[in-house]
Amino acid sequence: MGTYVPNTKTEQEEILKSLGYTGMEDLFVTIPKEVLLGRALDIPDGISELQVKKKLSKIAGENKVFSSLFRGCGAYRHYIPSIVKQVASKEEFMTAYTPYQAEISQGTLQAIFEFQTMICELTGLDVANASVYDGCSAAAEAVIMCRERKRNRVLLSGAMNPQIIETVKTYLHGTGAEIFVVPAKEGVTDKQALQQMLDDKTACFLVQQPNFYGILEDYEELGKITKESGARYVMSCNPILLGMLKTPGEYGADIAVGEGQPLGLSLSYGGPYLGFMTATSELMRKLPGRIAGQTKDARGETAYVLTLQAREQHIRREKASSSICSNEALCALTASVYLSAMGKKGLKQAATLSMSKAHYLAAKLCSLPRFKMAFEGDFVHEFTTVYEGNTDKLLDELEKYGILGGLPLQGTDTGKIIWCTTEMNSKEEMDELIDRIKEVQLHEADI
Amino acid sequence: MGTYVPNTKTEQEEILKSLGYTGMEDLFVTIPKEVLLGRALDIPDGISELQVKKKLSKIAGENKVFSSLFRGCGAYRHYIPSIVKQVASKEEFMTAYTPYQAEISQGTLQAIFEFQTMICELTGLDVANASVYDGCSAAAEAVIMCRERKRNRVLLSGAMNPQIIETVKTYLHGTGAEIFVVPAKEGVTDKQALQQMLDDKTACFLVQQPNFYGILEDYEELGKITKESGARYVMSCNPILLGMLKTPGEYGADIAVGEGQPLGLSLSYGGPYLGFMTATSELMRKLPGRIAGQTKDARGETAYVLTLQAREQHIRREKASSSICSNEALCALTASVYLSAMGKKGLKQAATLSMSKAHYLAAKLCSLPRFKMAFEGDFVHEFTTVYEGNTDKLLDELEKYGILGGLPLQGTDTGKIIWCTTEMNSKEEMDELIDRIKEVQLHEADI
Amino acid sequence: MKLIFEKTKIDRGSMLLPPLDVPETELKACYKREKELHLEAMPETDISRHYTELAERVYGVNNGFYPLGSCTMKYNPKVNDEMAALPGFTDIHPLQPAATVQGALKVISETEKLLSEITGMDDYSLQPAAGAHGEFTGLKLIRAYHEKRGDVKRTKIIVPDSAHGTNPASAAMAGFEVVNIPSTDKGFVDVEALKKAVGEDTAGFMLTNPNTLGLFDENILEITKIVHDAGGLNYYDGANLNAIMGIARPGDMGFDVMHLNLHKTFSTPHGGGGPGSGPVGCKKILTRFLPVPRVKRNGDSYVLSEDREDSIGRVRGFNGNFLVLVRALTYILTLGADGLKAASQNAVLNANYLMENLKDTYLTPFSGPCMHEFVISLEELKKETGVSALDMAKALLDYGVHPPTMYFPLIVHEAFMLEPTETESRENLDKVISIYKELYKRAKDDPEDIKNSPKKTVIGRPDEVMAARTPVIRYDFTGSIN
Amino acid sequence: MKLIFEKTKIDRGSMLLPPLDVPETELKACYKREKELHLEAMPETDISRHYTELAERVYGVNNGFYPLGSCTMKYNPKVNDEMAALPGFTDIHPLQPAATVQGALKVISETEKLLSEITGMDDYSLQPAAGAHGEFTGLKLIRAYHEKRGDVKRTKIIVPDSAHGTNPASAAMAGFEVVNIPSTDKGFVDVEALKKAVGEDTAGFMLTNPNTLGLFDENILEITKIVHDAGGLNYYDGANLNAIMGIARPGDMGFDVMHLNLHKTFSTPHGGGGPGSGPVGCKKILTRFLPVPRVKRNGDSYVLSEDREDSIGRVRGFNGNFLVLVRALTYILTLGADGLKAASQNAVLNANYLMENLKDTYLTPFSGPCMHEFVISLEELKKETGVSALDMAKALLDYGVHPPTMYFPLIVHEAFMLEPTETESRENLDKVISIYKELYKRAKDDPEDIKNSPKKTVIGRPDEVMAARTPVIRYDFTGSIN
Repeated sequence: MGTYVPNTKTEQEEILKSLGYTGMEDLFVTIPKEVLLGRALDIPDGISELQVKKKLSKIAGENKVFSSLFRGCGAYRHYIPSIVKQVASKEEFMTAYTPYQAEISQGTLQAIFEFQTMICELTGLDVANASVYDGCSAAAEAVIMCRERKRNRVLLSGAMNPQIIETVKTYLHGTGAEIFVVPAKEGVTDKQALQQMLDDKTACFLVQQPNFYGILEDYEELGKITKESGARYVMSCNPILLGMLKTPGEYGADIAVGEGQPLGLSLSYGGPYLGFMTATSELMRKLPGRIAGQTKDARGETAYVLTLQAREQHIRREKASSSICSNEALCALTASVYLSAMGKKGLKQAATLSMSKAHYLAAKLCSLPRFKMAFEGDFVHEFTTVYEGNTDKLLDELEKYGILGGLPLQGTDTGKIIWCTTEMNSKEEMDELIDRIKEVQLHEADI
Repeated sequence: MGTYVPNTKTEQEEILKSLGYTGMEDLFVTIPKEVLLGRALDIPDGISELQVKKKLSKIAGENKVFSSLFRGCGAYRHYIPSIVKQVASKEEFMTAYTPYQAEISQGTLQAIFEFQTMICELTGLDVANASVYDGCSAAAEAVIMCRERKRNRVLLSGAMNPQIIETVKTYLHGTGAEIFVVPAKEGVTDKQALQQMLDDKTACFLVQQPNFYGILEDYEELGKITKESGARYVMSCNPILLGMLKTPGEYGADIAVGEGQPLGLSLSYGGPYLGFMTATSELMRKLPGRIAGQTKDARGETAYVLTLQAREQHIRREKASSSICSNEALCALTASVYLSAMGKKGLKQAATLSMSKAHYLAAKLCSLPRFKMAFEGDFVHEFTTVYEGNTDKLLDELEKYGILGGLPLQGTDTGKIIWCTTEMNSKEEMDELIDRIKEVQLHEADI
Repeated sequence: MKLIFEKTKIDRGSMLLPPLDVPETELKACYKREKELHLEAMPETDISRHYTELAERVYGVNNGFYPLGSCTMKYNPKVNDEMAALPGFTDIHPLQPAATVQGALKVISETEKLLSEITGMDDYSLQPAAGAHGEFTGLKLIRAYHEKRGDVKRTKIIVPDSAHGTNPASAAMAGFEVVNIPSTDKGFVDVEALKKAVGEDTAGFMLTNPNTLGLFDENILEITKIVHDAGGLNYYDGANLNAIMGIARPGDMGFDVMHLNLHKTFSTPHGGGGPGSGPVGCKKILTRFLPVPRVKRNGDSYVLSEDREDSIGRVRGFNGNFLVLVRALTYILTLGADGLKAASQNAVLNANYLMENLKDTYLTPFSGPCMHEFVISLEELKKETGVSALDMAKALLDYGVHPPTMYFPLIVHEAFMLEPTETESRENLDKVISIYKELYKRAKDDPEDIKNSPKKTVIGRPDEVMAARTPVIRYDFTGSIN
Repeated sequence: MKLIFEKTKIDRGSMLLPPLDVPETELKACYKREKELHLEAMPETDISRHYTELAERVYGVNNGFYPLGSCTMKYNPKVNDEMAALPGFTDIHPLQPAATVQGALKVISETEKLLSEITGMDDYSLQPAAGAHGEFTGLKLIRAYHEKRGDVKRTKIIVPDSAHGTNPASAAMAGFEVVNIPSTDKGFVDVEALKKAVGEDTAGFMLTNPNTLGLFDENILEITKIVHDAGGLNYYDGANLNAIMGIARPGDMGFDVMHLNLHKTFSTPHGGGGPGSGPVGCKKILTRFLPVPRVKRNGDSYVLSEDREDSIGRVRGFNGNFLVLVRALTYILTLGADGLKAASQNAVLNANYLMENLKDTYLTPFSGPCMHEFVISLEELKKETGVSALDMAKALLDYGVHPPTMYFPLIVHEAFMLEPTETESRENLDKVISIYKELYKRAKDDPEDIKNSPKKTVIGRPDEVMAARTPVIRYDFTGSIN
C-alpha cells in the first residue's frame, strides 16, 4: 500500500486509546450501519512509488508526441521559455490555497494583480479578473455579464470556434436566454445578417479575433453595428497576437475574453488552461470570479487583497453573478512570467514569426495540386484550405512521418483543413511537410 | 546572439559616456595590444533559447537509455524518490556559493551538518566532512590523510575497482609515496600477501566493501592484520548496503570512504557524483575539505559555520592537507534528502531487494549452459560470472533488445562479466534477460 | 515589495526566439495595434528574483500546518507532479486523433472508473474544471433529466442554510430557483422542514455530508428518500469526501449526482486558487446527459465521442484539466483500496485527536467522535476579552501556522473550522496543540496584544474596506512612466 | 530551527519501494550490521517542509545581488538546467558502450573544442571536478612534461603572494616545492623578483590574470617569456576569465596549461559549494599527458579511449561532472562568439560603472579602467570609526544583498573585492550604489550600530572560535534519543 499517512500503527493505536476507543471503526459509529460500505473498495490495492512511476510512464508512452505540428484551433504550441516552467513549479505557488489570509498570501495576490494589469494592457481594456477556467467558459461568463432584464438575446458569430458556441449554449440553457448564431459567409460573420438579428432585446454579440478559420474580420464595423443597437460588443482574442493586432479596446469592445493557453502553458491535451476576462470600468462590478486589489495595511504600506467580494457566491449565495470561485491562479502566474520574459518586443516577434510562417506555408500548399485557400480574408497564423482529395487519408499518411497536419473539418465543411504555424515550425519542417504531401499525392495518382 | 546581458545598447552607451569612454574597446586599454585577439572567436555565433533547446535535445536523443540495466561497477541505478529531485532543484540550494557568509547560509550549513551526521551513522565512524569530488578521489584523499613521515607505503587491495586504484596512483605520483597492489586471489584480497607486504613503513591498507567483483571479504581479519602492523585501515563502501552490512566502525576501520551516487543521484554518465569521507575522531583535523560545525551566535542561539578551517588551503596555502575547496554540496544535499525519505527501513529494504534479485539472477544465469560463477565468495547485489562464449557478441545482442547486460572484463579477466541488480530490476526483466540469452545461445548453436 | 512594472521600466530584449527563416509577412496597417503596450521584457535574472521574492510571500502546504476546514489541504505528493510533467502528457494536442492519444484517453477512462467505485456512482465526467463548475454541471444534469421526462414544472433546488455558498449560486446560475431550508443545531437537515419544502416543483436537493460541522447526518437515508419520493434528485457536494473513502459512499446514501474536488480529496495542488478539477459523477438514470466529449471503449482502443443526443453539451473547451487528472490518477493508484481507506481513517483520527486535546481549552460545541473536521467556538472568549475569531486567526499567523476556516459554518458564532487532514503526524499535531493553548492563554492575559496581530508577517492587516470602496485592480502606468 | 533528527524521532515508514518479487535471500549473520542506525524515515510532508525552511535560510543568485569577487556569481540560466535534466543525459550509465552514448561523447568533444578556441589552448580534459582539482591536474601535466624529458631536477613551482590559496596548496599536493614571490603594489608580478626566482629547478609558474585587484598585468608577455626561457611552464588560473572572453586568450599570452571554472565563467550553478567543474586546457606539448579517459574521433563516431601511454592517469572515476558540462555547453552555444564577447564587455562595463559611482565615497586604490572586478579599501574608515570590512559586510546582509569578497587580496587592507558580473542591469547597480552610500554614511554617523550588524538575518554573528575550539560536527543521538 502506498500511503502519505505519517502516523505509525503504534501511534494510531496510542491515539485511539487516548481517545477511549478500541479501533478505527469506533470513529465512524455516527454513520448509520445501513450506509457503511462493509467491504473493501473494488479497486486494486495501493502500490509503491517506484511501481506507480513505471505504470504512469508506460501510459504516457502510449501517447504520440509530434515533433512537427501544424494544428491550432484553440490550443497552440508556442515556445515556452525555461524560466517559465521553473518559476511556475515553485512549491509555494503550487501548494497554497486561494489567498484568503492576505498577510501570508501577498505573493499570490501581487502576482494576480500583475496578471490583471498585463491582461488589461494586452486587450486595451480597463479592468480584468484573476482568470476563469478557460477561454470557452470565459466567453460564457461574458455573455452572462451582458444579460439584463430587458436584453435577453445573445448573438454569436458563426465564424467562432464551435467549442465557444457550444459552451455558451450549455451555460445559458434553461436560464431563459435566447441564443442565435449569426451565420458565417465566406469565412466571416455575415454583417447583414447581424444587422438584421440585432434588436433592442439583444444583450450582446460575440466575435472571435482572428476567427475560427484564421481570418481577421472587420471588427470595427461589427462593433459599430452592434453598439448602435445598444448591445454589448464582446471579443474573444488570441493573447499572443494582441501584441501586434488592434486591441478590443481600440475596436470599442465592452468585454474581451480569450484562451490564455498560448501564454506559456503546454498543450497538455487540453488543460489546465486559462480563461482571461477584461472589460470597461463600467462593467467592473459585474466581472465574475476573483479580483485582486491594492490597498494599505495597518502599517500604512501597500498591500494586496481579494476585493469586490460583494459580487461573489460566498457572500451573495444565489444572488451571485456566478458560482465560480476557483480561478486558474497558477496558470495566470505562468502567463505573467511568460509575458515578463517575452516583453512587448518578444510578443510581437512571436506573432510575426507565426504569421510569416503561415503565409509561407499557405503559398507552398496552394502551389500543390488540389489545394486552394478556402477563403479570401486576411489571416494571421491560421488559415483554411480546401483539399480536393481524401483529407483523412492525407493526414493519416502525414502522421506516419511524425507530422500532425491541420485540423480536418467535418460536415458541411468536409474537405477543409485549418492549418496553424507558430515560431516552433521551422522552414525545414514546412518544406518537409510539402514534400510529404507531394509523395502522398504521387502515390495516390499511381493507384 | 543569445545573451543574459540585461543592459540595452543605449544603456551601455550611456554608461560608457558617463565614464568618459567612447566605446567598449576603451575598457580594455590596459591589455597589451600584442595580446588582444583582434578577431572574432572561431566558434559559431549565438542562437536563441528555442534553437539551443532543439539542438541539445537532439544530442540527448543520440544516447540510448536502457530500460533494463544490469550494470554497476561504481555507478548504480537505484530508485530516486520524486521528493529528492524536487528538493534538490530548489533555486536557493542550486545557485548559492560556498557558505562563507554564515548568517545568510544557515540552510546550506545545516544541510551539510545533517549530511555529516548521516554519513557518520551509516559508516559507524565519528566524524565526516562535507563531501569531496567522488568516491575515487575520496579514496585518494584518505590515503593522503594516512601518510606520515615514517610511513610512506600504501597498500591497495587488488580486488578493488581499478578506477580507485588508478586514481590513488595518479594522486600520489611524484609525492614520494610507494604504492603497492595486494594481489587478489579467488576474487578477494590475498591475506597472506597482505601480511607479507605490511611493514612499519606502511601508512595504510585500502579495501572495498563489497569488492569490485561483488564479494564480501573477511574485513574483520583484514583489519586485524593491518592494524597489527600499525598501519591505518581504510574501507571504501557502498552506502546503501551499509544500511544492512557490518560497518567500517564495527570492523575497526580508521577511515571509511565511498561513492555517494547510489544515494539518490542519477547515473548521469558519471557525474556529478559524491565522495564521502568519515574517520575516527582522532583523525578529525586531518580530514580534507569543508566541514560544517555547530556553534552559538551573538544572540545565544544555535548556529552553523564552516569550521576547522586551519586545515584548509586559503589559510594554510602550501601547508594545507589538500587543495580541495569545493565539496559537492548539492549532491550531499540530495543524498540527505534521499536518506530522510528512505530511513533505515527503506535503506535495508533497498539492500535486501537488490541482494535477493542478484541471487535470483545468479542462479538463473548459472542454470544456463556455458555460464558459471567466477568465484565462490558471498556476494550482495553484484556478482561475477564466467562465460565460455563470446561475451562481446552476447552483450551486443542483448543491447538490441534494450538490455544493458553486466560489464565484460578485459585482459586476463576476459570472459568474466560483473552483473548488478537493484530494486529497479523486476523479476520479469530478469526472466526476459534469461530468455534473450537463451535465444542468443540457440542462434549461436545454429551457426 | 515593488511591482514587476516598477522594477523594469524599459524593454531589455529577449533572446528566446530565433530569427525569421522565411520571408517576412507584414500585417496590414488597418489591423495593427496603435495603443502603446506597457509590457517590458525583464531580464531572466530579475524574473527569477522577482518571483522568488513573491514565493517567499506565499504560505503553502510545504511551509507548514494548513487546517482550512472543508478545503482538505493535504500534502501534495511530488510523484504526482513528476508524472504530470512527462512529455507524453504535456506535449499532446487536444485535437490529436484518438489513435495517437490512447494513453490520455486511458487516463480519463481509468480515472472515471476508479472514482465511480470510490463514490458508488455509475459514471463520471471529468470535464468540470473546479468544484463550483462541477456543481453547475451536476445541476444541468438534473435539469436535463426532468426535461427529458417532460417534467417541466420542477424548477426548484432545495439547499440547507448550512451549505457552501457555491451551492445556491450554482443552482441559480443553472436557472433554478433556490429554496433555503433551515438546519438543526447540529447542522443536520431539518427533516420536517425538508418534508414541507419538497413537492411537485422540486428538481433536486443539495447536501454536504459529513456536514461542515464535521458531523455525519444520521438521517441521511430518510432525507434522500423524502426527496426521491417527491420526484426530486439528490445532489452530493463532495467537498468532505475525505472523511469516508472506503467507509461509506454517496451512491449508497441515495445520492444521484455529485461532484468531487480532486484538489481536495485527491491531493492535487491548489495552485493558489486553481487549477482545480471538479468531476461529476452520477447514477445510470443521468449518465446519458453527461457533458461531451465522452471517452468510450471501441474494441481494444479508446475513442473520444462528441455524440450529444441527450447530453447537456459542452461545459468548457477540450477535455478537462487533464494534467490535474494525471495527478489524481497517480494518487489513487498509489493509495489503492487499502490506502484510501487508511487516509480517511487517519484524517478522522487526527481530527478527533486535535479536538480532544483542544476541548479543555476551547469550546467545542459538539462532542466526539467528529469526522475529518470539527468546529470550535470563540464566542465565549470574545464576550470575555473582546478577542474575535479574526483576531485569533491573525495571531496564529505569527506562529507560522495557517489559521483554520473562520466564521463558517454560520450556525456557530465566532467559529473556527479545523481540518488537519491525514498527512500530519502526531508530532505536528502536538506542536499545534501547544500553540493553540498558548494563544488562548495570551488572549486571556493580554487581549490587546492579540488584537494587534499579526506582527511578524510581511504586511499588517490590510484595509479591505478601502480596497472595495476605491478599487485599484491594476497598475496605472500613466502615473509612473515618463 | 531544529535539526532533521530532532523533528522525526521514529521511523515513519516508506512506501517508495515495491515488495520482493523473487525469493528473499538472507544475509549471513556474520556480515550483518549490529550497530543501531539512527536514520528515521521522515514523512514526505515533513521533508518538504524541512527543506523549504532550509532553503529560506539560503541566499542564492536568485535572491539578489551577489558580487563575490573572483567567484563570478553570474545568473544561472534555467535552460541549462532544463537541458541537463533530459533523460538522455541523466539516465545513461558511465560504462555504457560508446555506440550507445554518442550524444554524451559529442557533448564532451564539442565542449573541449569550444573551450580550446575560447582560451587559445590546443586541447582540454573535462575530467577535473572543480577549480582546485583542475590546478592539481594541470600541475601533474607540468610534472609529467619534465619527467618525460628526463628533466627531474625541476621541483619548484613559483607562485606570487597575491595568488589564491589553492595555487600553492595544489602545487604542494602535486609534490612540488612552492616558491613564493612578492607582487608589486598593483598586484602585478614583480618582474625582477621573478627573474631571480627562476632557474634550473623551476618546473612552472602560476598566475591569475587579470589579477585579484581586477588589473591586467601589463608585463604579461615578458613574464611568461622569463619562465619559458628558464625552462619552466606557465600555468594560468582561469578564475578571472570572465573579463576577457573574445578579447584576449591565455594561450596567446604565453600560458601552456590552465584550468577553467565552469561554475564561474560558464554560468553553471555553484550548488552551495559544488558540484563545479574545472576543465584543464593545454598546449600541444602537454596534450599527450592529459588524464584518461579521452574522447576520440573514430571515423564518423566517437570512442572513449583509456590509452594511457604518457597520460598522468586517472584523476577521478568515470567521465567528469558530466551534467555540469551539459550546462556549460548549452551556455556557450547560446551565447556563441558574439555573446561571449558581449558578456565580458558588459562584465567589465558594470565593474567600471560600479567603481566609478563608489569612488567618491569609498577609497578605490587603483584608478580605472578596471577589468571585471575591483577592490575598495575600508582601511581609512576603520581607522576613523573602528568599523571593519567585516562589520560593513555584516551590515550589508541587512540590506538583502550579498557582501563582496572580504580581506582579499591581502595586499589591500580591509579590502572589499567586488565583481558585479554582466548579468546585473544598471537599475540593479544603481540600487546597490545607493545602499553602499547609505551604509557609509551610517558607518560614519553611528559606527556602533554597524558593529552590531546583522540584525535582520535568521542568526546573529556566529562564534567561529568556539566552533573550531570545541568542534561539534555531527549530531549526538545519545543525548537526545531515549
